[in-house]
Formats: sequence, C-alpha cells, structure tokens
Amino acid sequence: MSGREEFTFLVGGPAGAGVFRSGLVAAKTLFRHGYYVHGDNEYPSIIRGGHQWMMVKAAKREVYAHGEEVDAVLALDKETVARHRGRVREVIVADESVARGLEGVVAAPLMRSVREVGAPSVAVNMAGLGFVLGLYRGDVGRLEAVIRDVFSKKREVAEVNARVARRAYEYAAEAAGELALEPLSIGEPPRGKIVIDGNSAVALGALAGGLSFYAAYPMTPASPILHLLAELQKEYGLVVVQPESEIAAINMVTGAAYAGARAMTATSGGGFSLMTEALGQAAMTETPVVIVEAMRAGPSTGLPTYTSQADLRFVIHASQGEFPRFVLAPGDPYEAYMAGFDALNLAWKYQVPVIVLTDKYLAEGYWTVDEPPRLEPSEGKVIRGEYRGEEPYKRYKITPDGVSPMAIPGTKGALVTANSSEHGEDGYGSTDPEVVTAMQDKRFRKLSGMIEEANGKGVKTYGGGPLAVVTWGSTKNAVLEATRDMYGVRVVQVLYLSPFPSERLSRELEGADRVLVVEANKTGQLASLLREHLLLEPDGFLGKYDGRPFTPEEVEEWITGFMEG
Amino acid sequence: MSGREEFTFLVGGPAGAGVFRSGLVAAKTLFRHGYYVHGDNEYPSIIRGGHQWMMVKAAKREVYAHGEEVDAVLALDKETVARHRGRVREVIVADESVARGLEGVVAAPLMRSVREVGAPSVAVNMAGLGFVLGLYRGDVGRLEAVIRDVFSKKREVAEVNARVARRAYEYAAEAAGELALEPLSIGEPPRGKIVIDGNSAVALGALAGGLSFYAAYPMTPASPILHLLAELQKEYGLVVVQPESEIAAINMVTGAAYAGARAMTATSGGGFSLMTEALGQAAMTETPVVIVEAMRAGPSTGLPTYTSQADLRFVIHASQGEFPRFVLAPGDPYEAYMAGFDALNLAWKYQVPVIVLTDKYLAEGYWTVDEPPRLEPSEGKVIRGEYRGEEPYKRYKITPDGVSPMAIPGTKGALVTANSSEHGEDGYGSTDPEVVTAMQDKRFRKLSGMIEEANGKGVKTYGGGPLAVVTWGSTKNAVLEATRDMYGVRVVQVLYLSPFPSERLSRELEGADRVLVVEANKTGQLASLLREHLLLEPDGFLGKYDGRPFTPEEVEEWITGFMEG
Amino acid sequence: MDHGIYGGVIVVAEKFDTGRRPVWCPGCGNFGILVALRRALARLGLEPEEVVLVTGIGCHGRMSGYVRANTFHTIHGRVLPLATGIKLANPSLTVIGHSGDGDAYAIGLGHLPHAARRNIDVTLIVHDNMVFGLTTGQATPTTPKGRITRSTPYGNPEEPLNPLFLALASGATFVARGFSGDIAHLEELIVRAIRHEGFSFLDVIQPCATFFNIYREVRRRVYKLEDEGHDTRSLEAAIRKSLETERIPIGVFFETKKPPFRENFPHAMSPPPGQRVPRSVDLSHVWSRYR
Amino acid sequence: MDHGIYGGVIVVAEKFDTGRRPVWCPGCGNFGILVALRRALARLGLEPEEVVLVTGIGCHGRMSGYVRANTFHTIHGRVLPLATGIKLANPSLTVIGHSGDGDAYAIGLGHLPHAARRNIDVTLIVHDNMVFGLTTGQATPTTPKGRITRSTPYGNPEEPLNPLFLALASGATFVARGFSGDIAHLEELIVRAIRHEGFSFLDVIQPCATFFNIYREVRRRVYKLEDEGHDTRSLEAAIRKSLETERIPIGVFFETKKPPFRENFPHAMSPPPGQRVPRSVDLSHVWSRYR
Ligand SMILES: Cc1ncc(C[n+]2csc(CCOP(=O)(O)OP(=O)(O)O)c2C)c(N)n1
Ligand SMILES: Cc1ncc(C[n+]2csc(CCOP(=O)(O)OP(=O)(O)O)c2C)c(N)n1
Ligand code: SF4
Ligand code: SF4
Ligand SMILES: [Mg+2]
Ligand SMILES: [Mg+2]
Repeated sequence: MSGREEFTFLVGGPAGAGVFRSGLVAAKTLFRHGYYVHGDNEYPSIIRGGHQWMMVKAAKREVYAHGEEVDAVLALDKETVARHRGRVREVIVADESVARGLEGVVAAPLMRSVREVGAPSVAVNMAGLGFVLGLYRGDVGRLEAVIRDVFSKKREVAEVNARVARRAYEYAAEAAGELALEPLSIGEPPRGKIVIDGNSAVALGALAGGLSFYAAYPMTPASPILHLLAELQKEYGLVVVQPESEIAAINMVTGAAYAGARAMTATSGGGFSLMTEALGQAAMTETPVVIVEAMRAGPSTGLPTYTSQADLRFVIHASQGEFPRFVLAPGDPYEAYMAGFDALNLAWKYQVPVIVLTDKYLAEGYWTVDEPPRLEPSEGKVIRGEYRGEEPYKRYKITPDGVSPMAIPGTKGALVTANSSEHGEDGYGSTDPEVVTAMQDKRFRKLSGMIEEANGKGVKTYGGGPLAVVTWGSTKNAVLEATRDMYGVRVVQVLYLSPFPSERLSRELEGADRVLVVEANKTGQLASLLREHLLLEPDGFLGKYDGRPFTPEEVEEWITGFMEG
Repeated sequence: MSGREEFTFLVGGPAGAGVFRSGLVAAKTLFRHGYYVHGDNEYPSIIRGGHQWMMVKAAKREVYAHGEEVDAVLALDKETVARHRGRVREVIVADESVARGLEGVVAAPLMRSVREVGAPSVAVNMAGLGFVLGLYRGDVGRLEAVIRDVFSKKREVAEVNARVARRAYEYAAEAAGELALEPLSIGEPPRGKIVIDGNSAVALGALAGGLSFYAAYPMTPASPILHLLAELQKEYGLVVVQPESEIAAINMVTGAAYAGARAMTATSGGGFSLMTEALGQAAMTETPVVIVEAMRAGPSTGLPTYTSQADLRFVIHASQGEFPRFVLAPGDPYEAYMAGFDALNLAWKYQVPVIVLTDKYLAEGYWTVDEPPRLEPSEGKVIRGEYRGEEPYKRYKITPDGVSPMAIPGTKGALVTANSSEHGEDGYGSTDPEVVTAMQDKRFRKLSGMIEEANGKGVKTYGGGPLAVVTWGSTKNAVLEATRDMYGVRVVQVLYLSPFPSERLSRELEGADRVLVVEANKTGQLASLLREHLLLEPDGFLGKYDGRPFTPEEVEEWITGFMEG
Repeated sequence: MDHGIYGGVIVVAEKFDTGRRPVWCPGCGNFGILVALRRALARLGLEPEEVVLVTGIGCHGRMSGYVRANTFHTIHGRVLPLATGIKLANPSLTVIGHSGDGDAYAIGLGHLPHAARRNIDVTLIVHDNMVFGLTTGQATPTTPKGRITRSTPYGNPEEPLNPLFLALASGATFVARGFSGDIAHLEELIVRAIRHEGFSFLDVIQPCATFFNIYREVRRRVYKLEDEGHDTRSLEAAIRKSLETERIPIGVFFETKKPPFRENFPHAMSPPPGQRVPRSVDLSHVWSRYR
Repeated sequence: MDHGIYGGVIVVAEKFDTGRRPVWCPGCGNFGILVALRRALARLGLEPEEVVLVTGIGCHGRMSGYVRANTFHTIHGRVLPLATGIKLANPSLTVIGHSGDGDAYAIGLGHLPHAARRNIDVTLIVHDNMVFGLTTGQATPTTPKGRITRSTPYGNPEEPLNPLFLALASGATFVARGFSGDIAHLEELIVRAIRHEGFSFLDVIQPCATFFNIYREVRRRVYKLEDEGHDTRSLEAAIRKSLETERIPIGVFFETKKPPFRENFPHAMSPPPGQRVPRSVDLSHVWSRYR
C-alpha cells in the first residue's frame, strides 16, 4: 500500500449536472482505495444552472476539513475552471469541448467516451471520474463497483455509467504517462469505518434510539432526513408523514409522543421559528419531543444552502416562559448518530424537549467515521398496558427528580391528562400560587440530572496545552485540522449547549493561560455563553458569517497570531 | 385638604359581577379626591364565576405598588370575604344577604338601594362603592361624576347607577358614625396627572409616534390595545385589522410598513412565538415593525391572566440568524407611553424591529402618572413622492451608519425591492461571500447608534447608596415602594434590554458594594445579562414565578437581609 | 378552582364525568355539547381509557377538564395536527378534537383542509359560538358581518366563512352541523361522526350566553335535514344545503366512504408506534450504504 | 449570480423586465407566467412604480428578480398577509402575489380563505407545479395521489386538494385557472384578475420541467371554458367545472362583485397610512378618559 498520502479532488459544474453524485462516487471510490475521506459541497438555491461543486479530500489519516487547495479538478463547465483554477495544485480535467481555448486544462475525451458507449450525455461526469482515476492510476474496478452501488436502483443506468467510466479511464493512460502524477495508493477501506453525512447519521441514530414516528416539512438542509426515513419506513416500520407545515409537524410529533411513540421532526431555522410555540407546549405538557435544527445562514430566508452557527442562542431560549431543555450539538457524523440516539433517550428519560443542533456543513458533508455501535435504547419512566398504582394515576405527580411516571393513553386504569395550561399533579388547570410554584419547581428539578448528563458527555478535549481553543458543532473540524500539528494547543469542543456544562468545561479549561473561541457566527454566541456561565471573557474570538465553513488555514493563521503574541 | 394620607381598597367577587369596573370607578373617584392611585387586578381565565378582585391604593404621594394589607374590602360574594379577610385592616362591606352569618362584616343595604332605585341587580357593585365612600365620608358627587364618565356610552345606565351609589352612600351615614374610620381627604386631583393602564399608555404612545396601521390577534393581556385602537380608529384615521392569526398580523404589519405606514402589532408570548419567523424577515428586509409583547406566566398557555417577566431572553434572541433589534421594557404607564412613541421612531430611524416588552401587571394595572407631553415623531431616512438620486435607487445601499434611505413603493423613480433572502445593495439575491459579509456588517453597523440610544435612555437610577438593586419592567414598582424609606439603597432600572446598555449600567453601578437583582422569573434573566455583558455575578437574586407581582413587603424583607449581612 | 355556577339540568353518562363543576357561564352552549358527548361515548360502549379528547384554547377547551377520558389540552389552533399524531401513533384510540370557531377557523384554519383530504380518522367537533369567548368577545371568522364586538366597535367588516362549505370543498368524508340546544339530536350526530371511518367534521352552533346569545334566533330558524329527506350521499345537495341562509339546517350534510389515512402505514402498525417499547435496532443492513 | 439557461423564446414587455436572466430550468413553466405577467402589466398601462409584486419562497419566488416593479420577496407561505398589509396601507398600488402550490396550499393555506372572504383587492397567482420545486421535488397538497416523489418513495398517500373548489367555497369573488403553456390566454386572465376589484384567485398549471413534467399531458387535456359557453356568474357551474377530472378547464370559473375590504376604512384613507408623514398628534381629547 504505497502511493500518495493525500489527495484532494473537486468536481464542479452547473446545477443539474450530477455534481454531487460524482463527488459522492469519488469519495466512496477513494474510501475503497483505503483512504479516509471527507466531502463537502457548495451550491446555490437553484435547481438548474447555478454553479455547484463538491470537494473530496482523501488521506491515510483522519480528515476533518478541507484546505483551500485541491490537487485535481474535474470541470464540467468553463465556469468551474474559472472559479477554481487558482486553488489547483496538479491538474484540471475537462471534456475537450469545455477545455477548448483554456490554458492548462487537460482536454479529455469525456463526451467521446459517453458516445462510444452509447450512454446519455449526463454520464459525462462518470467519464470524468474515470479519466481522473486513470491519471492517478487508481483501481477502476472499485470505481465501477461504487457506480453500481450508487445507481443500485437502476441497474441498466448503473451498467452504462460504469462502462463510460472504464472507457474514459482507459483513455487516460497516455496522459497519465505524460503528467506522471503521484499515483493513488490501492489498499483496503479503513476497517470498521463508514463514509456518511450528518443528516443520515442523525436519522439513523434516532432509529437506533427507537424512532417510530417522523413528521417533517421539507427545508434545506434538513430535507434529506425526510427522504432517508421515508425510504426506510417499510424496512423499519416507521410512520413518516410530510404535513402541511412545520407547525403541523411539531404538533403531530407531540401528539404521537403523547400517544407513546418515539417521535422526531427536523427543520432549519425558519421552520424552527414556527415550532417555538409548540416547543413550549412540549415542555409544559412534559411530552418528549426531538427536533433536529440544521442551521443555515440567516437571518430569515437568508442563504438557504449555506452553513452557519448563528441559531444557538435562539434554540436555547426559544418559546415563552422558562423550562429545561437539552440542546445537543454534534460536530461530525459519528457524534450526530450518538446525538440522534441520545436525543430520544434523554427526551424520554427526562420528558423534556431535545434539540439536536446541526448545520448545513455537517448535515450535507461526508466524513469517514467509525461504524456506530448497536445501542440499547431505554424506555424511561413509562407505564404501558395497565396501571396498578394505589392512588389514581396522576400524570404530573411531583417526584424527587421532577420526572413523573408517564402512562400512555390506552393504559388500563390510567387516564392521561396533558395540559398546556399550568396545572396540578392531576393535569387539571390551576392558578393557585403554591401549585404554580410547585409545578415550575418540579419541572426544573429535572435540571440537576440534566446538568449531570451535560457535564458527563457535554465536553470533549483534544490534545493539551496552555492555549485552549473552544468551539462547537461542525467548526470543530476546521479547528482540529488546523491544530493537528500545533504544539501546546488544546481544542475543547462543547457538545451540550443546554443545560450548559459549566463545571465540566471549567475543568477542561483548567490551566489554560489563554482561551480562544471559534464559531461560525458574527456575535460570538458560544463566547457569550462562556461569559454568562463561567464569567470568562475569551481572549480572542474568531467568527465567520459568509455561509462558508472555516478553512483550516484561516483558523491556523488566527491561532498562530496568539502563539506569537 | 385634611383627611387620611393613605387608603387601600379592594373589591372582589365572581367574574361577570363588574369587579374591574367598580375598581376603576373607585380608583378614579379617589384620584378626583386628590390622591395618587394605583390599581391592580387578579382574575382567572374564566368569563363567569371565577373569583376576581381589584385593589386600589390611594395616597397623597406617589404610589408604585400594593402592599399585602388593605383598609377596606367590598365583598360581592362570600368567597371574597373568605379569601381576603386576613389582610383587612379596617372594614369589610357586603350586602346584607352576603354578610349574613359572617362575623366582622358590615351588612350593608346594597341590594336594597338597588331595588329602591329600580336598578338592575348588577348595579349592586356601585351601591357598594357608594356605601364604602359613605363610611369614609368621601364626596359622593365625585363618585357620581365618575360613574357618569365610565358609563358614558349608556346615559341611562349611568344615571341609574349614580342614583344607586348615592342611595347607598346615604345609608352609610349611620354606620360611618359608629365605625368612625379616618375619613378621606377631599381635594383636587393631582395636577397634570392621569390614571392610566399600561396597555392604553403604550397604544397612545404609538399613536403619538405616528401609528397609522394596527393589526393584532386577540391575546390576554394585550387584547385591550386592540379594543382601544379599534375604538379610536375613526378619530385618528387608523386602519385596524384583526386578522386570522399572529402570523398574519405580523406579516400584515410588515407589508404595511414596507408600504410606508407606521405599523404595530401586540400579543403575548404564545403569539410572539408565532411571530418569530417574521421578526427575522423584518430584520432582513430592514422593515420597521413594532411588536408589543405583554408577558404572562408561561411556559406555553401557562397562566393566561397572570403576570411574569420570563420572556426576556426569548425576545432578545428570537428568530434564526443574527440581527440588531431593540427591546424596550417600560416599568409604568408613563414609560409605556414613551416606549410606544420611541418604538416607532427607533424602528423607522434604524429600520429594525422593535419589541416593547410589558407584562400583565403593567398592561392591566393603573398608575397615576404625569399626563404625557405632546411629542414630535420624526420620519427617519424615508423617501416619498419622487426619488431624484443620480444613480438608480438601491434599497440596501451601504452607508456609514448602516441605514439605507428607504423609499416607499409608489415613489416616482424608485423601485423598492425587499428581500428576505440575503441580497446585494439592490435587493437582488446574492450568495457571494463578500456581499453576504458586507450586508451583515451593514446591518450590524446600526448597532453603534442603537447602543448609544440604549446608553442614553436605557437605564434609570433612583436614590443612591452602596447597595444597588437592579430591576426591570413592572417589578421596579414593588422595588421602589419597598425601598422608599430605605437608606443607602439605589434602585437601578434597566429600560433597554437590547442592545444592552452595558456602559451606562456599569456607570450607574459604580461605587456599589453589592448588586442585587429582582425580577419576576425563576432563572434570573436580567441577572444572566449582567453576567454576560458586565461579567458581573450579582450578590443576590430574588425571583418570583407564581404569576403574582412582587409585594413591596417581600422585596423589603429580602433586601433588608442584605443590609444586615 | 371551580367556582362556576352550574347551568342547565344535566343527566350525565357518569362514566365520562370527571365530577368537576364546569366554569362556563350559566346558559352557555358548551353544557349541551358536554352532555351530548358524554352520552354519545357511553352509547358507543367505549371505555374512558380508549378515548382521547384533544381540546383547543378557548371556553370550549375546558371540555378536557370535564370529560373522563385521556385528554390533551393543546395550544390555540392545533387540535388537528395533535389529534393526527395521536391517531397515527395508536389507531386503536378513539380520537376526538374539540375546537372553537376561533381555534379552528381563525388561527387553526390551515390544518382543516389537510385533515379532511387526508381523511385522518378523527372527529372534529367545533364549538361554533361565532365569537372569541375566552378573550372576552372579539369577532371570529364566523361572526356575522356588521356585528359589533370588542374588536369591531363599528361593526364586523368581514364576510363570514362558511365552514361546512369549506369542509365539503376540502374533501371531508363526513360533514354535519349540530345545535347545542338540541342535545338528543347532537348526541346522535356525535355517535355517527365517531362511527364514521375517516375524518368527521361536526360544526355545532353553540350560543355564547355572555357575548353572543342567539338561542332564540337559532331555535326559530333551525330544522333537521333528515326531516326533509336530504340525500347525504350527494355532494351537490350538501353544498346547496350549506349555502342556505334563511333557515338553518342541522344534521348530516354529507357522508362518503374513503380509506382512512392510517391505511397508508400497514408496515408500521404491528404494533403501532405508540405501543412499541423501544428496542435495540439492527442497522447493519443500512451501514452497507455508507461504504 | 445568474448562471441559468434561458428557456423558450420570449418577447418581453420590456418596461417590466429587470434584464436579469432567470435561473429556472430550461422548459420551466415559470417562464410562461413571467412573460404573461409582464405583458399583462404593460397592457394595463401600469407604471412599474405603481405595481408591487409579493413573492413567496420557492422557484416561483424568483419572479421578484425578473419583474421590474416594487417587490417583496417574503418568507415561505406569507404572500397573502404581506400583500394585504401593503394594499391596506396604500390602496393606490396594484398588488400582485406570486405563490407556489407549496407556499399557498401547504404552509400558507390558512391565509387563503380569509383573504378570499375579506375580498382584499389583491391578485394571487399560484404557480401550481404540483411539487415542491426549490427543495428538490417533494409532494405538495396538489400532487396526485400515488405519485412517487422524494418524500413519498412509495407513492403519495394523500388525496390532493382542489384549490379552485376551495377558493370558491371561501367566497373568492374571482376564481380562474390558467396554463403556463398558453401564454396569450394566461395574459388575458391576468389582465382580468388585476382589473377585478376585490380578491382575484388565479391557479396556474405550471409544469416543473425537472420534477414533474406534465406539459404533454396537460396540453392533451386542457380546454378553455369560454370555448364552451361557461357562465362565470354561476357559482354552481363554477363548482361543477372545478370538479371536472378528465379534461382540464382553464379560464375564468367565477366572477362576482362585492365591496373590496379597504372600503371599511374610509376614515383612514386621506391620505392612506402608507402615504402619511408622521406628525405630532393631539391626544388631549383622549387624556380626558383617564381622569
Ligand atoms: C397563539 C395564541 N394566540 C392567542 C391566544 C389567545 N386566545 C385564547 S382563547 C382565544 C379565542 C378562542 O376563541 P374560540 O376558539 O372561538 O373559543 P371560545 O372561547 O369561543 O370557545 C384566543 C384568541 C392564545 N391562547 N394563543
Ligand atoms: C418556514 C419554511 N419552511 C420550509 C422552507 C423550505 N422551502 C423553500 S421553498 C419550499 C417549497 C416551495 O414549494 P412551492 O411553493 O410549490 O414552490 P416551487 O418551488 O414549486 O415554485 C420549501 C418547503 C422555507 N423556506 N421556510
Ligand atoms: S363566554 Fe360564552 S362561550 Fe364562554 S363560557 Fe361564557 S357563555 Fe360560554
Ligand atoms: S425545479 Fe421545476 S419549477 Fe423549479 S425552476 Fe426547475 S423546472 Fe421550474
Ligand atoms: Mg368561539
Ligand atoms: Mg410548487
């Protein structure tokens, strides 16, 4: 298994040209060559024509984030050449028709390969992949296998595409000799690993957590969760509904959870805005609901297809009144899977709403992570079948930990009374000041257990050293990539944002002589949480709010400034 | 003008018995006797039958809040006696039929007065007022005049009620002699003062600020704003609409403001939840909208008719993405008037959303305040009629202060392009990272002016001393009442909660050796803002979350604890 | 906190009575609906544990305090999505929504046509008093034009909605109107609505004694469809009847058969989501997609 | 950022052309609506400054980038309340809403019946492609039952909504259907819709070239109401036509006269709210209430 240590590839073209599919095929092909891969895409909110690209980085070690440079570009149009030329280290490949008149572009017989095989012209992207793989002397058999898997639902299409790829691969032999690029290594896929996007991971984590009911209104970048679960509904026995709005979605989820189903919805900031009223309802009725909020750049409609971490404070404080909630922010697909699983378990354990906060970069980006383990969901304090208590069943019984045994409607001997108005233990409305205080206290009593969970799992530290870089969510990737070779830097990732793991975070920051914060927003929302909860003013804050994830380079440069200072 | 310095009166009875009307008549009558008055009520969310009361405190000096005790109670039913007996200092009055069998209750011929005058039995409350006034030897002419004003729309009803009141007043002569209570003083109403509730004040402040369009969906405790403006619409030329939902309301308001109208809506937390998406739209499109959020106790439906200050963090952070907004929190009706006026002016000056945060206690409570001055609204950077610029009009032109000249649709030579998606100066959608960053920066550039406003008007200090009690909104009243006679205490009221007036507040807290926070919520939201913005951990926090406003006694006791300590 | 005055003489189906005193105003139309519902549930032979009442916010919403059953007192306007979630999670439950004319036709109107076309097997009973009761008497979408209310001191400027027509146009498979002043008839309608498989829409004229007391007028104008030989299978006849203005027809306007929504999820129904104990799930088959 | 490929041959009414290249997919039905609208506006003799386009979120929402007029590209589903606010603030503006079948019939459906019964003088043009276009092809309320989409891989389980029937049932005073493939006819419909005083509802069949290309099928089934002597004053006939399923009628289904909503605010219209410069207001009369 010799061959290059790293390889970065970008495919670009107009929307509708199959850019993402090619990128995904490239990622999997590289993965099957034995590389860790990471893929990320960028596209405007346009169905056809706007420029799109997908970038895949492969390395023999873990890959967190993309740098600014790429080794090879497959340009499906001239614009791709114009936009990305500046960042290319090794080669730009385009069809002869595209390359014509462009300097420094390898004119490849891509359409020719397509025609020779008798394929439809959209297959040109697979020709491109074949050609590039040829230049780097990869294993075309693996490429063909990936194509067959990716197009598995259309066997003939798969075959034609595979043939196109092989033909172009063969055409590349000559150019490969001339260019003499450092070849790919050909090994076995990293053991026990998968290549997965954040959306799929969170959906599958929820499945592992017992998900049985999913309702969601489409919204970029969360829609793929709906698509995946809709597809898996038969295999896993799910009810999957696409209702008329986010308001309907969250209320259906609340109804389903009340009726005993592990239920979830997903959306982005705009849809979450519409869910805020029902978020409070879930809290007040102590109904376990899970909401995935995949952030995109706002405010308002904003940049629908771009990333951001600017909804943190919003989800922490959304809805009138006060109540405990969990906000979990995974940073990679493995964590997303765990968050999906934990979200359902925590929601049912504490009977509180749980928000899983992701973002477009995590949701639609691919990373190579460990295949997640099979997990055991636990039921929580749920009563099914028959209630045999001495006293009449009380939905909101005051208990030491604030959690009341939750009967499911249909349980013999128990009537389940949920109430969005303040109520007594029996669920009947009350305005008695003592009852009101007692019920608020009851709900907040859950907080001590919740804080323990947060302090337990809510912070991760990578490396060590006197300079602490605190970050959260998908930004951890650029930070980890940037600090990989730095000495004296510890990266501290906060995964539980509510309740805030103050104690644990303080511990992780012990001995740090400087604390920096990096996050993809303008005002520094995690930074504000450090001030609020730790009374700690960070020594530096790096924000970004142009819709693009951080590059390791910009993070590195910024951190380096503090090391010299 | 001899007579008693203070007098506290409570009228209680079943919902539907005219308790509030009697309370209001009592308040005005006492006001016209020359007292400062403060009135507050409590009622469940039930139309008929639930227990209600209204309490009126009158004094020859300013009255901020009610204590726990009352001098006289007018009980319209037995329950009132049972509930309030413990707090009465001087006398409980009830109709003979109610008083029967109850000790220590003056059995008054109230129904008898009603019958003798031939009035409908609902008039019994006015009889009660007449009787109580007789016991305290007030001026029944002033009571009659108030009744005539309050029932002004139904002249005959007014006359009958006035006669009932006088009849009962006369009946009281004998008992008055026996009880020999300290009589009321009879003077002239405090000069230049009015008695007004927070809802009316904020509505009239908005009118003073040029309000011409109001749309709102009913929601306790904000609905009276709708009722008042609907009534005044003809006199002041307003469009007043009650749309199908809060979502419709805020979007109508946004449309109207875009089209050039000074527009506002009002709601409570649940309705505000539904407005959060459009709040972000207003910010992104830079459309000046004003939302009054009258808090009630949550979460969710909560206690619809009870007070709370638990929505502060929510309104500060509501909606996805980041944008500057004003959050103004008046503490009494005079400040509410000013906030209503300022809200429209600030919204139009900065083209940002403005939230006026009140609560049930302020919204429905009455205070004696200065008659607000006539004010001059200013137009802001608005272009009407014709645009004569050199270059084509650009709605989102980047300017040094972040505010772009705002043409109104219909302006000749200008096309007005509002866009909830990120956009360039011309309003056309853009995802270019530089444009995106520039537009975010533009919008945030407004913040420096906004912070100046906040530092200018956003903090008020009462008294002085080393012990600082920081509070906000209507809770200032109990705090002012509690600290009236304390030495060494300064009360610091924060009126602008966003942007946070850090600088000014720091200044006002200078020299304080202890900082306490009092607010009507559980988690200490203002306290969390002090931590976040001033890195200041308060030395004590007094919260309350049973739906009732603070009493001066409980605040006093708590503060005293710190003075001894 | 039940300090209400009990109105009307009520014979309850005790099994479904929580024993709490309703706090509605004396003479309120809600009493009639409460009684009719309890009787209908008893007549259907249901157990309280098998029934879920979802109630909106408004005077009508207090139903959940007075009916012995499982209840969910939801936020304003969301009865239908809540009820839909419950029914899909556990189709063996009998799910009944109680909404108001504000709750269902103002803030919640966006859900009604969808519930109807989906044919979710839920019964929606709208307590239609043509006024926002609980917020003290503002106009709703069914308030007659010109009427003076607290929000319309110069008369309601809006043409009212025709909820029956709307339900018919939305594809509802059971459309009826009742009158809270005719309890026996209403009981019968509720029984039929619950028995109907699919979405049942029942608008009930429920006079508000305090803010819009129209008992006398309704009594004068009301008549029963079944008394005049109405064909409940004819959409056209139903529309015609829904457009009647002088007289007020009550009864079943329209009834048809279509598969209920849950039949789209046979793969998820044994057991249904609400009755599953979460268990470890084998995802190995799925992981192969990600290699 | 306009990297779209221009589709179809288009003769524009230049005054209303921003000169930007639409980024819709080649063959998208939106092109036809764009052209028809520009021509209609030109034909009506309007100036761009007098026109406000309110557009929703979806492919249809891009209209605001291509029509030279005042525009408000609002959030998803809120075209109608936005447009209502604009019209009431300044009735001299011609206000046209462009919405999608997702925008208007899914998330925004709660506003439609109210705009209709209020008879707000606004034209709503729904770009009905029977699919969520911009979010890459999920089912909407008008997607035919059984159709496979990204959100319904086993076929759409829901009965579609009939928007024309719903608009009729909501009291809309102008109800029409157009087809983006027949630009001349559509232009005429838009002219009539804008001229109509009151709420005009125009559902336009707008095939989505990428996710639901039904041009051929529509062309085969479409016919013009006016060709077959339809009486636009008859609600009954309109309903019958809206229920037709084999053939697809286009044209004006229904038209009637009712006072538009703004007539309820004569006291606020000289000048209207949107045209007022804020001035100091004398409140002394009001203060007397508070003594
Ligand atoms: C989101 C939201 N908006 C407004 C309210 C205030 N609210 C409570 S009840 C109600 C009206 C209820 O009217 P209707 O549904 O007709 O019920 P009724 O009281 O007449 O039975 C309103 C507007 C609320 N609780 N929540
Ligand atoms: C509150 C909210 N929810 C969801 C979305 C995501 N979204 C954008 S466009 C769209 C669908 C648009 O469909 P349609 O109105 O039919 O427009 P088309 O693209 O077909 O023209 C959705 C769901 C959003 N922008 N806002
Ligand atoms: S206000 Fe009307 S609807 Fe509400 S309880 Fe009273 S009578 Fe009934
Ligand atoms: S996706 Fe469909 S509706 Fe959208 S631009 Fe393409 S063809 Fe038109
Ligand atoms: Mg009602
Ligand atoms: Mg569509």
